[in-house]
Amino acid sequence: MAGERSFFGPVDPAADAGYDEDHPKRKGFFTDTSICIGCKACEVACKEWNDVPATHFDMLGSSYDNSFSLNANQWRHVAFIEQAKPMGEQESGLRRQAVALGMPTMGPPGSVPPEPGEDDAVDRPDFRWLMSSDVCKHCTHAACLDVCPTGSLFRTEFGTVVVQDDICNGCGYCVPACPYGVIERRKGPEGAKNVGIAQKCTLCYDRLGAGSTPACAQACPTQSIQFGDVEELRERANARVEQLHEAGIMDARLYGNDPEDGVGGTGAFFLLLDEPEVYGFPPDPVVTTKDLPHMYKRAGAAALTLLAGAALAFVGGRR
Amino acid sequence: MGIGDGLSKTFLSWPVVRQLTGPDPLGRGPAARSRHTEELTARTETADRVARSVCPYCAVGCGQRVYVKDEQVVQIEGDPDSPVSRGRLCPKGSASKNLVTSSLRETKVRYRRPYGTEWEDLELDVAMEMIADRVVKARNDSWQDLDDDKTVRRTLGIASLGGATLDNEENYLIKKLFTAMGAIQIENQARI
Amino acid sequence: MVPEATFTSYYGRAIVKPSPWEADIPTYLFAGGVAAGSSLIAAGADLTGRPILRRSGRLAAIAALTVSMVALVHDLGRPERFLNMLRVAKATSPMSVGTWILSSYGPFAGAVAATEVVSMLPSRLRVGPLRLARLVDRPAGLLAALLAPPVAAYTAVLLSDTATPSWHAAYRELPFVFVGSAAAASAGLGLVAAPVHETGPVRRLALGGAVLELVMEHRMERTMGITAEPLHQGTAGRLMRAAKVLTAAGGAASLFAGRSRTAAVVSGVALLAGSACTRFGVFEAGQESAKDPKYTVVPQRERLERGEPVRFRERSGSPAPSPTDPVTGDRSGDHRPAADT
Amino acid sequence: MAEAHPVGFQWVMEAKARGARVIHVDPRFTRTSALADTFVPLRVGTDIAFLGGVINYVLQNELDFREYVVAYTNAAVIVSEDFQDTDDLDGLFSGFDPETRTYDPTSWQYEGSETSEDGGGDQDHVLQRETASGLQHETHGAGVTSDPPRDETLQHPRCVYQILKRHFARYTPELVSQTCGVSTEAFLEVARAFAENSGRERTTALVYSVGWTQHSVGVQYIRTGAILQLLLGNMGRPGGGIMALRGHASIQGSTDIPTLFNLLPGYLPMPTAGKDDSLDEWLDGISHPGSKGYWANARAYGVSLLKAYWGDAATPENDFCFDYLPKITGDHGTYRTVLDMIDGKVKGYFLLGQNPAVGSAHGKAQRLGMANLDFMVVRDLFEIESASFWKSSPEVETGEIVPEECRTEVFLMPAASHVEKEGTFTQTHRMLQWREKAVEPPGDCRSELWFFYHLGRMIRERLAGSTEDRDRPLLDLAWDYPMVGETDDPDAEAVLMEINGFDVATRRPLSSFTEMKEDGSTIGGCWIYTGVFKDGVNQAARRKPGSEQSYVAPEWGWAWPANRRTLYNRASADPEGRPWSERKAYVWWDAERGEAGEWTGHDVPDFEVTKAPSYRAPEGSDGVAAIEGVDPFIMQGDGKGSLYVPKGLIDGPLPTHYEPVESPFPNPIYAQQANPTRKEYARSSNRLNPSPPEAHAEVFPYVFTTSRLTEHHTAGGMSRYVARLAELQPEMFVEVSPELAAERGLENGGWCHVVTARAAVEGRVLVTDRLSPLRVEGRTVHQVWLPYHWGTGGMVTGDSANDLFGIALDPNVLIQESKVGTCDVLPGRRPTGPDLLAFVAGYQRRSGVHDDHVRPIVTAGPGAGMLHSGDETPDPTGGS
Repeated sequence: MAGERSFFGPVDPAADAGYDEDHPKRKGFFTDTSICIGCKACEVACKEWNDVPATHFDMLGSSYDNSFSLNANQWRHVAFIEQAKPMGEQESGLRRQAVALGMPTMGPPGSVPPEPGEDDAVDRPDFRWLMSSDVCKHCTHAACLDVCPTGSLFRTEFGTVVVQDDICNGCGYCVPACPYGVIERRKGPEGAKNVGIAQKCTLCYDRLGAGSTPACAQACPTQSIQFGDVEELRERANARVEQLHEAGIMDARLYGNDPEDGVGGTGAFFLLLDEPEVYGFPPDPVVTTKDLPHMYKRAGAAALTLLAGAALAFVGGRR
Repeated sequence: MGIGDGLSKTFLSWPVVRQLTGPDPLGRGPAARSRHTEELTARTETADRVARSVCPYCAVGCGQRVYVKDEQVVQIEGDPDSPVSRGRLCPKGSASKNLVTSSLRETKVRYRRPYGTEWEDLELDVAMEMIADRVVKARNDSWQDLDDDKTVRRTLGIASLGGATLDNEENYLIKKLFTAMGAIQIENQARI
Repeated sequence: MVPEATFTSYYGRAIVKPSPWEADIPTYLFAGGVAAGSSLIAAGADLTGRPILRRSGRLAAIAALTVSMVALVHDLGRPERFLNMLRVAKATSPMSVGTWILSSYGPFAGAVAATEVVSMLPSRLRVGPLRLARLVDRPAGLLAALLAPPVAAYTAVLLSDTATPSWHAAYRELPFVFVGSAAAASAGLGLVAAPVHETGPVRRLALGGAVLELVMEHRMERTMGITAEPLHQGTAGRLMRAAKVLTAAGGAASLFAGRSRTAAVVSGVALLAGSACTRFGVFEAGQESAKDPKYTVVPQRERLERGEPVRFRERSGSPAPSPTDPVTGDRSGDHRPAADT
Repeated sequence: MAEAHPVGFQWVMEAKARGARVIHVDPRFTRTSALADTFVPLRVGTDIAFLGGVINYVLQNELDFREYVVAYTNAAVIVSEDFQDTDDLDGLFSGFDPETRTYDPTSWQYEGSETSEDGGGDQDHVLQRETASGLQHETHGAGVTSDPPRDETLQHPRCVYQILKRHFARYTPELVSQTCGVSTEAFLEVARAFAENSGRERTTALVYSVGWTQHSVGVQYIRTGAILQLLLGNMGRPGGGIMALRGHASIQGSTDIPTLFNLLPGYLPMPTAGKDDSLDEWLDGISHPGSKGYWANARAYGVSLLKAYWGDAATPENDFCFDYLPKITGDHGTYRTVLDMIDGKVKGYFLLGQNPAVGSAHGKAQRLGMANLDFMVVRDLFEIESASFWKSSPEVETGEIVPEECRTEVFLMPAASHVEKEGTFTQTHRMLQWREKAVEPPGDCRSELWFFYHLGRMIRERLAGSTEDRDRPLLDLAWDYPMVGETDDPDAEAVLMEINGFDVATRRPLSSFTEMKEDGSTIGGCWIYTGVFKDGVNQAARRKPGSEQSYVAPEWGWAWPANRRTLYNRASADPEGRPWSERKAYVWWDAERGEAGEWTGHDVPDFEVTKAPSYRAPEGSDGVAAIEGVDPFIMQGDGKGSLYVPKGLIDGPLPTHYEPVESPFPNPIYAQQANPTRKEYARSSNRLNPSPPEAHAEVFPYVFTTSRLTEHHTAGGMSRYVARLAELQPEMFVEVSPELAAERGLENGGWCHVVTARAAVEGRVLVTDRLSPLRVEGRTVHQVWLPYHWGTGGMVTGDSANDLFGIALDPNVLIQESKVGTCDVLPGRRPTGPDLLAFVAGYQRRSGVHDDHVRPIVTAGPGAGMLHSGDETPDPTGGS
């Protein structure tokens, strides 16, 4: 049942949306990017199950990311980040290069003969390759759902946020509402299903109903994507961060796991190894409807101003 | 009566009414659910049968479950029972349904006649007869009983490449037939 | 100005998505404003005996409303499902709220436009039920006028209730900018349509609307921080500059509109154009702010650097804030920076 | 591994989570490196130097698992005093004949067996090279003396251990660093980790992908790994071993039941004319009478196969139709065959789920070969490049193939997919897994089983009544299988039953190859697969959930031989039969079990179950009886792991570092530059880039290598035609380091082209820190990486990286060197049409690989500088 925290703050979203006491536990994803191998099985498994069309056939030149972003035709998106930073204790091997052997140069034309001290130049900074599979966050306070004027977007009994394809009329309001840029109106390709309506991850709502694991999590070879009860996943995530810290990977941090954050915590949350924006996440997202009551107040005041102004214009004109 | 009932049912199922009368005044949850949503079922649940299979790509040998509905493959996913893969699949394995149901698949024999510039259609049985004729002829034309006085009983006129993507039973028959035929340049990816 | 911000992003790609809306939506914002203002003017004219102003107001309102509805439906990905808007009534959705406001306002605006048309018919044709038109004429007009201000104001919430940086950050002032713009535009239309002797009130409304719009827009930009930038750049920048010039000029010209029909027309046209530019400019600026990750990252990052992330804090000792106002900004520790998006 | 075998990589991640340390050695930083604890980049083609360095580290510091080494390997065996090592001969072993570029291995033999019957004297290395005899050793070593002289103290200067120590002494950390471009510090870190994580309590696993085999010294790469793992006691033990990650669903199966020219099922060799002219000669050549081990029963395996092939027609009187087997006379490998196609010697070509126009080295030679046939049958799911070479290959653009002038008749026969037929795959773990048929194949799509059965039937119908001797093998063929399904498919289970074998009289399925008979009373199509139908049950179809059985999961599928999951697992116990440690217990001797004790454990013991550790072979015994209780390597002629290989390898008894065939560097160790015994087809259509000591190597200053991407599958036939995969990696690209990009003016996202003496291939540029220049032999070398998945067909097209390679083969198995070559890299797109030919010709001219150019292959010893034009005559068509 709706209550004081319906717009902000920790809450059980399914209960808040009116599901009765015995609704299932909230389901979600814990994506541990520290073990992601960037294989994109999640992208493919998702598209196969959900019949999401393939549309993007251009190489982007951004490491191995050719999927660009989460969008109507990409409900999972694997980010690839090549960085001049060390990965904890990992020996990338790319830092320490040449050992000066003091041997005479015999470089063939075409290769630059090493100058004195070039060994230092070859000694590059350290390196790591981060990969991370992004997905709809299934926010506790979901702006897309709140702004949807048709009730197409709804909260399921699992606490997830799902578009009802038969209802959505493609108003597009959910698109700018999402603080993560997840949901999008499907533009094409021609002949694909659901063109013109909003599309995003459903956390495989149909599979959940059948007691199955969402397609992406089932496929994930290294269990970087873990599916389960959010509460349990949060504990698992905390333990994992601790473990990584002990292993010297001090960069490890969780993103979206805090029920007190700007969106009330997310159903799909992440273990990251750098700042969120490095992966294309907003660093401190806030659900826009948190401010909605205030907005309504301002709009009410503005409306009254207009009414009063008009009245004054006519009344004052009596002179 | 019937109409009245229908109307009242329709009215009562109007989400606005459900919002006003139920536990979901904001219209976020139960009140907003559509009939289609209520009827949603995973197609793995409605499949007619499930075949236990193995991924056709690399040599890890991940288990697959192939769901069939109305004689069409409707889903292929990892088999959680497999001790090899524990239900997981890589992007290629995950694309298996796309592989077997791809619209680019050839389902008709295609024929290119000598010096031809385009594909032509050919009936399967005709193609088989033509191939059998050509094999017999090529074998006869290139038959070799002796090589430098040594008995060889073979043909060097027929070669084959492939097998690493095929079944053991298929490789067995391929090797058996070609060997009986005297064809020896039978090779596959293991040489490459 | 805000100094050039340094920030990190993923290959410079956008974080939030721009709305999929195109010119339909700013057209709708503009036309909705004109409709609302015109209904107010028509009601005022009706009450104060300005028949031409009344007529032009009523007809302008229904025309603008029609334009806005067409634009709204056209913008849908599935126009045939327009009626699904009435499936639910969602207080959390400004678009749903707007739909219901329009659904309430529309029939009255339509009815009063119909009675106006009936009144224009030769009396021999005003037969049967048409004769009843007189009975509903004024009540319908007044109800339309009462429902009109929300029509003009809600569109600001529509834009602000998003993660689009330059829209959300503007949420305090944008309703005032939009009602000012609506007043100026509809008054401008009145100036064009009605004879000078009937335009006294609309001249005042024009001036008031223009001043309100300009003042609040200025204030808005000052509170938006870095997200004000898009209002000054590119197409949006040009539109906003044009809007200011046109609105200021229109407002100034309205001072002479009582004396000169030409001045009235110039003022009216300038105000209409200014209002349109404001709507298109604000719209465009928001779209641009969504495409550049800077406007999403920088304000949030600054918040974090200050050690003031947006976090829910239970008010100590006091159980709950008022149910009608669960989240407004007076909670301790609930930081509300100028540009939280 | 994460890159090409992601699901297998889950077990690496699991191990890592439990504390294992993951080290990745690769020319470039890959998805695997990203998750490894340590990444070591090295120069392509220097793996023997690297691992040789680790071996040296182990030996110099005496870190080997001595008890294991003495008991289970041939470390103690004394080698002939005639043996001379590469150190003595500047890169050659004793016995080298510069004329034929092969060795007489007599001097490599164990002491006392130089002149014995199974010594080196009868070995013909020229023939063995031609017939890729190394492949026969997939299951076993070449026959060696079972009882050579030993020095268990390992002090004898000519014992294997001491030879090994001397041989690898050159591979110092400094040499490794200089050769591989690896810092001594990084190298030592790996060496230490290897040694510290091996022994009684710990094991180290060595994992390679089959790029390792695609070198002119590929077999010796793997030998180096094997030596190291034997020294450290990591073979036959849990968590140890050498794991080959193979790349195709049934590539292991198609090696076991080979579609390979030199093998018959179960690694029985194809008979060679002049050597195997009778059944006895053929079988004795396999069983090496007098040797230890299971090959002693080769007669039963061979006869059962002949019975499976020719059924009732095969009788003891006619030597079981042995004469029906065609004889090989040398190299009939795929590359030899392709060159023969170019020369017009081949009439018909079948392509079965394989796309050599993209996937084989020297794509141009492949396509020109196809264009010069009478007919070609392509069986595939899609219209792959090899089917449409006559209209869309790059040679059509350059004018080298003119459709109107190309006579090859092409049949593109649509194939059934893996869900449209039933049968077994054998994957990289030697496990057979049965697939159920889900649906009927669409339209004209048919399985290979259907195609070949019916093709055979139709051919036999055409020959019926023939009195030609040559047609007897076809007419007498046992070609009678029950039909199933709507399309009349032969019953795959019946075929599997034939493979398994059964008693002819009772048709009782055999449960083990030990039940096979020499008298023709059993049939069996592949002896190592016997047992897959044990008890009449299709064991490959077993699917007991992994969660309901032990971690070895013996009840899922069936692994050959005899459902053993880890080969040679007797070595997981000490000589007395006790586990080396409780932590690493796997298979052990339980004296309480059975009548007089039995081997038991988590896996099926790879040993006679009742043979006690204390068993010693009676004097004069051979075969299985000669295997003693402490001989875990039961397929080897001496029951021991071979640190040193006196027989069976063409290029030497020990691995030694040779430069790749194309290298910008002289061999830093020896005057012998590259593998002197390699197979090279020197002809104008197979130009190889010059390497030291030849001049003009500088024309191709960079080193390139290729490999797979996770998103695609080999030649792209199963991925570029699949939208979901095509979109993930939609364009051909070339990875370069920022340093090389700066040197050559390459821009990320822009175009570049890579040039060799064969071709120029273009792709988009991906500038990445994952590649870095290395310091080798005192100078900087840039390495370039290309994926090889693209061609002209499919949803996403691009140039094919394999076009860049020439053909040079490992002498043992005739696999091509297609993981390393030299090249030039230029910005922008390559020329097109005839200009492309002129462009490549310009490079050939400048690098001196002109028309009658012949490379010096032997660069050390008396034959140095000798030209080997005799290896191949210039092809008549002139080629490129």
